[in-house]
Amino acid sequence: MNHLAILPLLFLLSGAILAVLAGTLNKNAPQVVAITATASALIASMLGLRTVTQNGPISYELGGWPPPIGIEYTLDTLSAFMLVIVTFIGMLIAIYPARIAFDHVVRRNVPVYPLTLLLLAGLTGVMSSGDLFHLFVFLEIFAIATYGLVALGGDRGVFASFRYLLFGTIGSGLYLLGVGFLYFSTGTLNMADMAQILPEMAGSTTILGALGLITTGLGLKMALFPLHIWLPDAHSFSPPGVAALLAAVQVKAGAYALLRILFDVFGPAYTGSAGLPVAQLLAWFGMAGIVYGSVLATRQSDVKRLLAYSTVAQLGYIGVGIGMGSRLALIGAVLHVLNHALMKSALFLVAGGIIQRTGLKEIARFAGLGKRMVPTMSGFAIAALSMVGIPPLAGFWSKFYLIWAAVDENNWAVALVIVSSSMITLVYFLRMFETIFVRDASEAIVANAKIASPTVIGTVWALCTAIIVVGIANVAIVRNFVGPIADSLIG
Amino acid sequence: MIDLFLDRYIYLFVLTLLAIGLYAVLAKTDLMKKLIGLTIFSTATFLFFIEGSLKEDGTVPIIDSRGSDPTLYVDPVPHLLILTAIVVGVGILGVGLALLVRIYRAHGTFDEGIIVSHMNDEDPHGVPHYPGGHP
Amino acid sequence: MIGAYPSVVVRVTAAIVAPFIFLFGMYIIIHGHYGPGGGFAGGVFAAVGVVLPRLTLDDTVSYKIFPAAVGPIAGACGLIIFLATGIAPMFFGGSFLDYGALENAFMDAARARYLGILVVEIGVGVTVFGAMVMIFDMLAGKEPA
Amino acid sequence: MIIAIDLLFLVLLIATALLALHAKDLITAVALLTVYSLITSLLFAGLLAVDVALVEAALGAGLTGLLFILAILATTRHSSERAPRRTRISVIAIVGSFLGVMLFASIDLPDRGATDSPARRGIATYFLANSLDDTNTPNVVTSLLADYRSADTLGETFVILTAALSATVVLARRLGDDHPTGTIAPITPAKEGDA
Repeated sequence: MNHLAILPLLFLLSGAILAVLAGTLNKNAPQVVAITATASALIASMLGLRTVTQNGPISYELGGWPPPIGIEYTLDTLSAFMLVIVTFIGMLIAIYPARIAFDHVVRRNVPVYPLTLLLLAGLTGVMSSGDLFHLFVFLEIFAIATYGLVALGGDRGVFASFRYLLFGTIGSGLYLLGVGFLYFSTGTLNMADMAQILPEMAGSTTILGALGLITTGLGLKMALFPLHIWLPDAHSFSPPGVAALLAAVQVKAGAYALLRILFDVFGPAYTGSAGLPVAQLLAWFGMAGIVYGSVLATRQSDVKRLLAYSTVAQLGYIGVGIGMGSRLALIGAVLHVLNHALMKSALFLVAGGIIQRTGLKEIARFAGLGKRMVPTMSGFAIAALSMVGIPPLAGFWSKFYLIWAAVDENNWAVALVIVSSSMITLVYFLRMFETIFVRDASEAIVANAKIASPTVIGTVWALCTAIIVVGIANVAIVRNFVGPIADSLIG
Repeated sequence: MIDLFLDRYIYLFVLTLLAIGLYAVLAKTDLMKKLIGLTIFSTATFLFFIEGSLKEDGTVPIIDSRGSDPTLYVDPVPHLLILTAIVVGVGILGVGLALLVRIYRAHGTFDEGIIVSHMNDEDPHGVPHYPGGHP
Repeated sequence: MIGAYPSVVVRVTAAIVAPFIFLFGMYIIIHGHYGPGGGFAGGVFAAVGVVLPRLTLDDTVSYKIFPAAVGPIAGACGLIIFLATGIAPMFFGGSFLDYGALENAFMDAARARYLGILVVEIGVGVTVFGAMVMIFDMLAGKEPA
Repeated sequence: MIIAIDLLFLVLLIATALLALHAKDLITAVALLTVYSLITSLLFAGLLAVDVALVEAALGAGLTGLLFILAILATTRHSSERAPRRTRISVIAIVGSFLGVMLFASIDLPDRGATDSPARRGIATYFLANSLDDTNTPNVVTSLLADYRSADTLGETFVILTAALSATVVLARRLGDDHPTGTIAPITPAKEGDA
């Protein structure tokens, strides 16, 4: 019995409880607990990733009951890979100063760190679960934690959170109905077990209906293009640390669950040409999302809102990758999950650093910041260039694989959309570069800005180092981790 | 046709309730009414599961003196799933109500249209963040 | 409505009934093995036993019996009970939550599972109780100081 | 299961749902919603799901109503619902397509009452046959809840704690927050003519 499949989750859950209790004693103790818990979870998931790549997937029987009866946790390369991303970003957010991460003066009984840990634990549970209903429970844990954290962003944040609550709950309701149809048709809830039963029932309208409901429900969680309505408000009005967490890892949990269920549970008998054209729809919606998000991002004046619309576009890339479904496309999609997590959290943390020293959010007023806050803004430059897709950086590679996959399939529309979206991204970041680095400071608050605090610079540069390393070591990452993930998804 | 209705009549009622709840969440302008609609929607989901757990000649899934023959009892698995879902639903409701209290403190109304126009008025850039206030 | 209720009949009745509701909640938590019930329903009943005095009696009385700060602590303690029960078997060669691995000379696996279920139900009941009182206190505007 | 009583309950469910959504006075709406949950709980009991019926009665009908009323006391009891300026075609389309999917899915839905349906032959048989031997627990729902699928229950318990913490974060007094908390207004009588 290899406990590595469950250790990250256990560290985060126990950390959340300890943080609640620590919060009643001392106002700074919860952050210490959070850093310790996320760091332990990061170490455990890295060990898990190493074990899995060497010895193959781990199947963990909770309660000692063999899979179809009990709940199974499966740690394979994909979930271990995602766990490393989640816990790494989570640890950086825990280190980031609470005052800006949560836009909140730390008080004893306002449990932001327990909620952050529960959010991370929910994501971890979604990514390790091998059971359809168990996945639903963890979807709800991270969703409810998100509603609370988004509401930290003042009155607008509260309203955005309420809307998100309505959409999120409808989404999980649809998912639950889909799971119900699957259970009543197959008599099991275990993913692997169901994957063996489902191909025999190809053509059943109940299964197709369940597929539609589950895809829509998870699409709402992942904010795939037509279902993204809640995302821009929730991400731009929440405090910087929360926004980084949401954009980097929270929406990815929906993407992960979709990937897992479409490929590992339903399989080609349903998603292929014979069944529901879910894959084609995902690709088309993904493309529409890329165009929509990129265009709207250019029209934003608020930096966090720009980043939120850019997230809509980046999720479109992942949707396109899942939709095309070839080996290269899946490599692109999974790689993009990693890259986007690093780049977008770096950008949000930079935005937090700017807010820490100047309180500014409108891009037009950033003039001259590049000369005042050199370490932070150089980190911004690296993350932004990676977003555009400048070669040695991480962001280049996922786009490269997606375009390669598109050309491989003669799907020129996808290639065209990705290239043009990168051009638009280049335009709006160049405009920001011009404001930040070229112009002189026009406002006193900028001219007097000090460099950001050490933890801000440290976390931003940790992410930028990761962006550079992932970019340079890309071949090794694809060969060792992402390639095997795509192979196992295709089957 | 009548047979089909007799077999599936609870399902049809559940569908009606789901539709009522979904319509209320999307179309009502009062936020409290949206939350009530959400409760109706999720309760209807529970009914769908429990309706499916019923079995001819089955009884309550508490093993009694008649022994452990599975055909004697109704399906307990949907019961467990719905127990979980009910608790989750109440949790979401608690958070939703807390959010509503905060919204009311800030805006003095539950009317979505008025709240949206408040927010657009406050916006320094004049960019409407909530076009049309839908849904 | 919140705080002392004008009618003395209501106040006295609530004060008399509330402890019994609390007791009934505990009974339901423990009785889950043999009949309908268990941690969730029982925890809610116990919470109602605390909430009823808050609705009808004076705040100084109801919050003295059960301070608002106890909510989060009860919520966390219940989960500690649950997690500890789950983690303990991992030291005896079982997997997480595998109470059957706790069997020893004094009890067989089924007995260990029976007791495990009982402890877990108690943990669930305590957490549900604490969380419900917390949500009530927040909505009633009585946050723990 | 007596079909006539079932039908009566189901019709009542739809009536209370519609009335709860229509009522101008929010306290009335919440009272109707509680009736709705209570009828659901009775239906659960009629469908032999006693554990679910108990929890639905305690949580759905009891606590939900209490929380709604608390929130209404802290805010307003008058619904601000306006007649929509126009029927939104998009909403009709969404609800319609949802109904379409649900009806489409029900075409091949196995007859769930029958003894040979897939759910009958699935994992449920194991639990019913072995619960007493494995765990000494006659109530199969309890042994499922706290043993076979105890990880679900662990998650669910964390959900409820998460919800309580989220509500705390939402409502806690924050520095720089001008709005005082804990302002619970006394109940004002509903205006004449309100539903």
